[in-house]
Amino acid sequence: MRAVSFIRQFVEVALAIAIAPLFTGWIAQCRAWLQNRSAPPLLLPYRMLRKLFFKDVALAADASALFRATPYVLFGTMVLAAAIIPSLVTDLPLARVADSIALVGLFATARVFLSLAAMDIGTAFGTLGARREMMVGFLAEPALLMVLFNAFLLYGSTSLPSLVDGYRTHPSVIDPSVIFAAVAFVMVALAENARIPIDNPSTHLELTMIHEAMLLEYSARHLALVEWASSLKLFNYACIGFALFLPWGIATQGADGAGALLVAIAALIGKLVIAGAALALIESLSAKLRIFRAPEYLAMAFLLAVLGLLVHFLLGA
Amino acid sequence: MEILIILGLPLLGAALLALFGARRFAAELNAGMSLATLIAASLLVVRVIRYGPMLFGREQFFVDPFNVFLVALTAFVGFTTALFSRPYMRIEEAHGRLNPRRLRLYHSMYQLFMFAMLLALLTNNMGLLWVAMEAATLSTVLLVSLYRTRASLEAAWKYFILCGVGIAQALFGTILLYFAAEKTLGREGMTALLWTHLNAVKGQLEPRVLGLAFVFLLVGYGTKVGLAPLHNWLPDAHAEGPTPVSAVLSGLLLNVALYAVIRCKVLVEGSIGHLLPGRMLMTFGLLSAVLGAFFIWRQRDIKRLFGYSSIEHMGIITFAFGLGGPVANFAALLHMTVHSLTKSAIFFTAGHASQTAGTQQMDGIRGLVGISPPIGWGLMLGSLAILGMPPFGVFASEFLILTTAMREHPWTTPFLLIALGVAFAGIFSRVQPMVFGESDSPPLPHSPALLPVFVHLAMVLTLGVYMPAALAEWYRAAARLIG
Amino acid sequence: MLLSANHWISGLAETLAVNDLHSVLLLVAAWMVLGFAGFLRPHSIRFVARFLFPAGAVLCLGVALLAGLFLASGHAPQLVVLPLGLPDLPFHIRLDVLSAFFLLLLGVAGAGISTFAAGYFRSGEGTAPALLGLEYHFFLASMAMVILADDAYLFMVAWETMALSSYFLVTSHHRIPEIRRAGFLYMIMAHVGAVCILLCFGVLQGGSWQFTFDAMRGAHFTPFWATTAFLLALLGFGAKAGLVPMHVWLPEAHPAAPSPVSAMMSGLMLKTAIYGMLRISFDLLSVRFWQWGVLLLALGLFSALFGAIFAAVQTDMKRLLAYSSIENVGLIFTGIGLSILFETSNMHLFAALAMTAALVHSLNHALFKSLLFLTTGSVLHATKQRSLGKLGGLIRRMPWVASLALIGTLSIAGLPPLNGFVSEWLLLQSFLFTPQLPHAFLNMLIPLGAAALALTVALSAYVMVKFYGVIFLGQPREPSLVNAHDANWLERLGLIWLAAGCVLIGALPQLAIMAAAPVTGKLVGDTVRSSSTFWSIAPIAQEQASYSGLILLAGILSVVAITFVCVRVVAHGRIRRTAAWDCGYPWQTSRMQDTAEGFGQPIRHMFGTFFRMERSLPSASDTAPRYRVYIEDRLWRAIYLPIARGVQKLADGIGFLQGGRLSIYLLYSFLTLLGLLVFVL
Amino acid sequence: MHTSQLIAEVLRVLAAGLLLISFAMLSGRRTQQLITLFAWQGVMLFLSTCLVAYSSGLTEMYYSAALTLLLKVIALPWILNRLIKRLGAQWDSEQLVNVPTTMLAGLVLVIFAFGLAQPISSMATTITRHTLGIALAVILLAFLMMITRRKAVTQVIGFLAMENGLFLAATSATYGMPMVIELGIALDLLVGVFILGIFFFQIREQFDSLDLHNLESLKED
Repeated sequence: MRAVSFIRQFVEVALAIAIAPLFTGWIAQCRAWLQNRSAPPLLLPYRMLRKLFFKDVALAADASALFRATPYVLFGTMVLAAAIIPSLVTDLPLARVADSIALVGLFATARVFLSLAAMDIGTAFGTLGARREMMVGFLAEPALLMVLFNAFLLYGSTSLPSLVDGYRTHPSVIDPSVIFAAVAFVMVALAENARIPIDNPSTHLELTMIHEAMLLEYSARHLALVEWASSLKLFNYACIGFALFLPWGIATQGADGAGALLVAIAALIGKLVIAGAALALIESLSAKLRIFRAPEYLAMAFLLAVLGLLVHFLLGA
Repeated sequence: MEILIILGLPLLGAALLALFGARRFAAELNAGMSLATLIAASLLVVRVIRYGPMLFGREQFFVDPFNVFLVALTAFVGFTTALFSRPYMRIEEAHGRLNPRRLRLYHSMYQLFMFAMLLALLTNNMGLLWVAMEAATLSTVLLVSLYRTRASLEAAWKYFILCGVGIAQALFGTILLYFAAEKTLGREGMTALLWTHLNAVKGQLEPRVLGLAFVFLLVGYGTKVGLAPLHNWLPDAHAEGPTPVSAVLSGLLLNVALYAVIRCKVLVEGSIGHLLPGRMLMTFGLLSAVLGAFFIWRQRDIKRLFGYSSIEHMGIITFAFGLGGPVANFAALLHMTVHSLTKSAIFFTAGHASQTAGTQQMDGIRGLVGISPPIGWGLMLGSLAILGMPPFGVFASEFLILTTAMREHPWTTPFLLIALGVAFAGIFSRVQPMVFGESDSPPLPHSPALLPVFVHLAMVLTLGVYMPAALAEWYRAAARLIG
Repeated sequence: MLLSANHWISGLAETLAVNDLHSVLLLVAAWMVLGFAGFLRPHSIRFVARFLFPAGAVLCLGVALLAGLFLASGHAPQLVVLPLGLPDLPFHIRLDVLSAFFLLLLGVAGAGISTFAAGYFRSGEGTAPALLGLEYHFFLASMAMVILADDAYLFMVAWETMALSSYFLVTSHHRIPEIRRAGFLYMIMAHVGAVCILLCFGVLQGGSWQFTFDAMRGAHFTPFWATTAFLLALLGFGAKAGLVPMHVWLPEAHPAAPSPVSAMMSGLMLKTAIYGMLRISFDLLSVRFWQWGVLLLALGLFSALFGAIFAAVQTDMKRLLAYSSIENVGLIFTGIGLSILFETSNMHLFAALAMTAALVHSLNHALFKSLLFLTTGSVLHATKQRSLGKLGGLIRRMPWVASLALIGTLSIAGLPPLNGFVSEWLLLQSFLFTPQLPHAFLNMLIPLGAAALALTVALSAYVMVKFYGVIFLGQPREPSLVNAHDANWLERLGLIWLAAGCVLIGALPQLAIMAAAPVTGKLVGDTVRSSSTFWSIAPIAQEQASYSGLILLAGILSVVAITFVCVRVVAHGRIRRTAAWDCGYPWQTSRMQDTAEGFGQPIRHMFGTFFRMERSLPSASDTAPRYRVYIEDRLWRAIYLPIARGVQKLADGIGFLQGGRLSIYLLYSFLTLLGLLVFVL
Repeated sequence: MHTSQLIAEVLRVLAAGLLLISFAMLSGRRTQQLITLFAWQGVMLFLSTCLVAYSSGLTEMYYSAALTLLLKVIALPWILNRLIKRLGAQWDSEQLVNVPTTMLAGLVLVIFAFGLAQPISSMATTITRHTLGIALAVILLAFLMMITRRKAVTQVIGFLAMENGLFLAATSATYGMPMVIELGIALDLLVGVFILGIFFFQIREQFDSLDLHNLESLKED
């Protein structure tokens, strides 16, 4: 492990933290265009964060320490996740710390903390949101695991960098199972990031919302951290998707030098732009499901992932 | 010499108590005579340990490893039961269920019963064995009907008729045995009925006759063992007789009857081979165990409950003897010992429990630990012991029996599993609410002296985790003897 | 660095452990002495609880230390023969790596539990203190003897003594009918299971009187008999471990017991069943077949899913934990099943991986399940409430218990960087390698297994959020909760000990893996490579999968710290306390919070087929509308009631055999006689 | 030789008579009558025992013959008669379960008994060997009688008839058991009858009848 790889690690994390809100903003803009509304400025999320950071926190009277600690924990886990996912380079020192299963675990930790925090105040909506969030979670998490299992079957590893390396070194065959996995992954990503059709990030109609319902009691810097964390989460999911399905441009083992890094950054931004547009498109085209339909949707994703595995055994090597 | 003492003491006791049985000191006298018998028995035991098996009185009596420990056991349980019956019968008398005349009858018959059983155990003569068994029946009949209630009379009547008929079959079997034996042994000096001689020549005895004889002997003595479906007298007699009588019936009489069966089995096996008698015993044993277990499930009367449990255990022991072989026989002998100790202890506590509750109906007995901890824990521990919970000795024998059965006749294990499981559920579901839970009656000021109970349980516990070398040696020798 | 530490430990072991077995036996004997010592002052709770129990805890530590040293030192198995038991079968006692591992588990968790119990037991509750102490310490001692026994008889004696002592502990509040019922059910299942184990030994015995495990190891069996033995063992130990469908007693008995006892039963006693399963299927039986593995796998996964689903719909906090025990036992059995699968197809490394997962999970479960049961004990004492519907907001009244319970919750939910995640990670890893099995059919099936496992793990997180959130967070659902008090210092000490264990194994899982390594080496002939660096584990190969709890923990903490500092530096720390906003909804009461039933709703909705449900919905005209839902286990009606009914029927049916008519009785004898005569004719 | 053959003939006739009497008891209705028949059985036994004693020249057989005469012909019938007179039970007849079927069953039993005894008696050395089958038949018939009767007294008579069968077996098959045993058996029998006597009165005073259907309260219900 050389110093340079630590530097790259740092660059990657810093980049992630920096451009995650931008990605969110970009998606919002695309949605606005697609729904031909006048788009909000691209940098709106940053302004939002800045404003929130300098407000006073209005904290519910009997909020416990858990409630106050949670935003930091969320942010921390997401940053760590960003450090593990090979968005730019595969030669990441921290990637050995946690493979993809641990990554799923990290997301779960974040989810559990958020839900607990939402239950802490004991308001009707908070607990409602927490329950729904956990429900979505315990169906989405195994689906994600199955997607990763699928990737493992292809490249024989659970650590994302080795996956990318494996993909790059292998002659890039499209295994039929990958298609199933990809669809499943997209569905999971939508669900996990509180997007339509499971949840609507921009609604505040209490009875339908999940994610927002949990944040109702948060304000100011806490809210800022939570929002930032959720945009980081979205960014992370996008990067996982890239690593699994379109790992082109990522600087692999041995490909050192600033050149590769620049290429990687460029590729990443390009992919993000496309992905954001695609996400906005999906959201605009699909309608939000009733909350009772959510399990069916997620079960579908889960089944697709498992089906991918079976397909791999039936057709693949 | 010891033989005369051992047999003489109870006889003397019977005579004395027939005279003084109604006096205040009768109970003490009863206990005293039993103690003397116990001491004599232990002397005999010591002597046997020192000099090995021996014959007495023109070969009419003999002591070998098989019967010596049964003699000791009988004398011991006889003594503890006498101890227990002293306060118990006093209370019965105070409750007005007995009068001095009945007590006299009770005491003298008790001693006579002890005499009959010791005779049955010690005699070498199959005919005398039969006479002793009959005498044991006759002496207990009047004990069962001691309360002179309708129920007790009915129980005694059934007991008398069934066992009388059974014992008649046994006599026919004995005659057939003699018939077969006299050809080889001749008629002089009654050697043709002496077990030792028969055992010596069993190879030459006529197989057909012995097979026939065994059937009659098995049905005859089996009735007294309480093997299903010949068992019907047993629960009634246990439930309706006074508790000490139930204790000695379960603890001793069944053992002695089984002892007679096994003595005959040894001879018959020698002549017609292992298969037939073994299979018969196994079948009877399994049937009794399973039937007993299912009958346990439906009991409401506490003494009836444990009467059926005696049937179940006798079934298990018979099954083990049927299996044969050193391990199974060892286990069966051990089980005989621990069963009679445990079961008598249980009957002691059950007697006190029903005395304090004023009923033998189990629904009427509640929260004994609250009323009197010794009774409660005595009943709980006793039941756990009889249910084969380690470290009590019953578990040791069941362990050996089950493992041997699994090894030699796996097809029998499902039946044993069912029997044990059902019996466990049946007894435990009854005992738990009797011992635990709320009770409406207040705690007893002073609990009855339950020394015999805890002595018995302590012995059973000891046998479960540690067996004295001498005892083990007897068991082994007896097991070899039985083959 | 790790290796050097290892050397150092083993050197210490060499010097210290002259003969561990003797010292262990001494400690076990000391437990029994403690048990009897209570009768010196039978009614003084201060003497028994405050003095004897801590002493017992110290002994636990001693046992754990000796076992750990034995594992580290790599001694050969040590044998002792006591002059007790049956004449030709004295008590054989043996300490080998497998026993040592489970002794370690017993000691570590037992120490915490005993410390807690010292503070927990109050006077005037249930049975007399002395009796309680006797039963408690005999429970400990018998579990140790089960683990140490080296012949069938001693094993069975210890096994049943364990059942007996725990039964008396469960029924220590025997005046409550439900508790008596639970105790009865427990006793029945325990006894039937024990008989099955007994029969299994009957199959295994090497010949007449050959009941020592050595003789059994020597014996050879046809596949049929080996399978019979295995199935009997599965029945027996499964019944004790609460494997579905032999689980019915568990959710009744565990909640009924006083909390430290629940902790011991869930945390430790279930593990003795795991131990027995391993001992018989891997040590005593010389042959194994892959079908066994499939069976265990199927049963384990089903139990895990079943337990998680039922835990999710419980409304009693201790029942919830009991069902989660079923889930975890299921996971452990899954690991064993996989291990058998791999081992029978000669993939020893993967077999070792799966078994390591099972062993580590046993250890973890012992830690966090005891921790959680103990916290419920504190809650119970503080609030007198077991029903989730009457709790809430305790994090403000009992901060100690709440924060320690949080650790337990996160661990059992399988979240990094705590210990629950480690074992589940290992289990998933071992699932990943199943495709290399030589059975094409299994290759198709096992991904489904992996899916079920993933679902279970995720579901357990749901369950634990419900558990923690409803008990400790939100508003108190009963006015009486406001004067709930925190645990006393002994209780805290015990909880802290266990929580520390959770964190430690979470951060340095290689400690647990090192402890398990000799066991796997002995049982499946290979050990998981713990990686070159001391801070991370890579069971198979670095590039395939690696995990480092320590760095993860450090990373999260440091990032959180940095963020905190930055936020404070850039912005400010001003806080205004106000009423909760809740979308400006004015009149909120604690009844408006989501309830335990509410949390169960999605599960009931999705997995309805598992339950028998009875719902009473309020009608529009109800003056006091109330929503009741009653959940029942289908298996109870499907399996157990029919058996009970069948026995009842038979018992009723045979009544006519004894109709009271003497003539009929005579007829029986007559027919028996004739029958036998025909038989010999 | 000649005499021995004659004796054998007579013995066989006596045994046949015994069997005949058992059938008569099986069908007998009144208690009084049953007791008389029982006494006749005793007579048959006495005669056959004497003959056996004479033919085998065993003196102790004479003793047992005397014992039979005393016990079975004189004492027991007398006791029983006194009993039933005291209990006023001598006239109460009882409905048998359908005499013909009982008879048929008895017939089957007899055949069965002969079939059973055939191989054994063929190997006996005594001149009385063929009576073994008859003895067994008598026993089984007595058993059947006990099953079919409903009165306590009649059951007891059946019990005693069974004893007769046993005795016949003892004498015929094996020239009698050793004397000690004989005495013991006789003693037990006597005591048994006395106890029965006591019982009758107790039952009588409790149930004021000797019907056995009073004694059916102890059962599993």
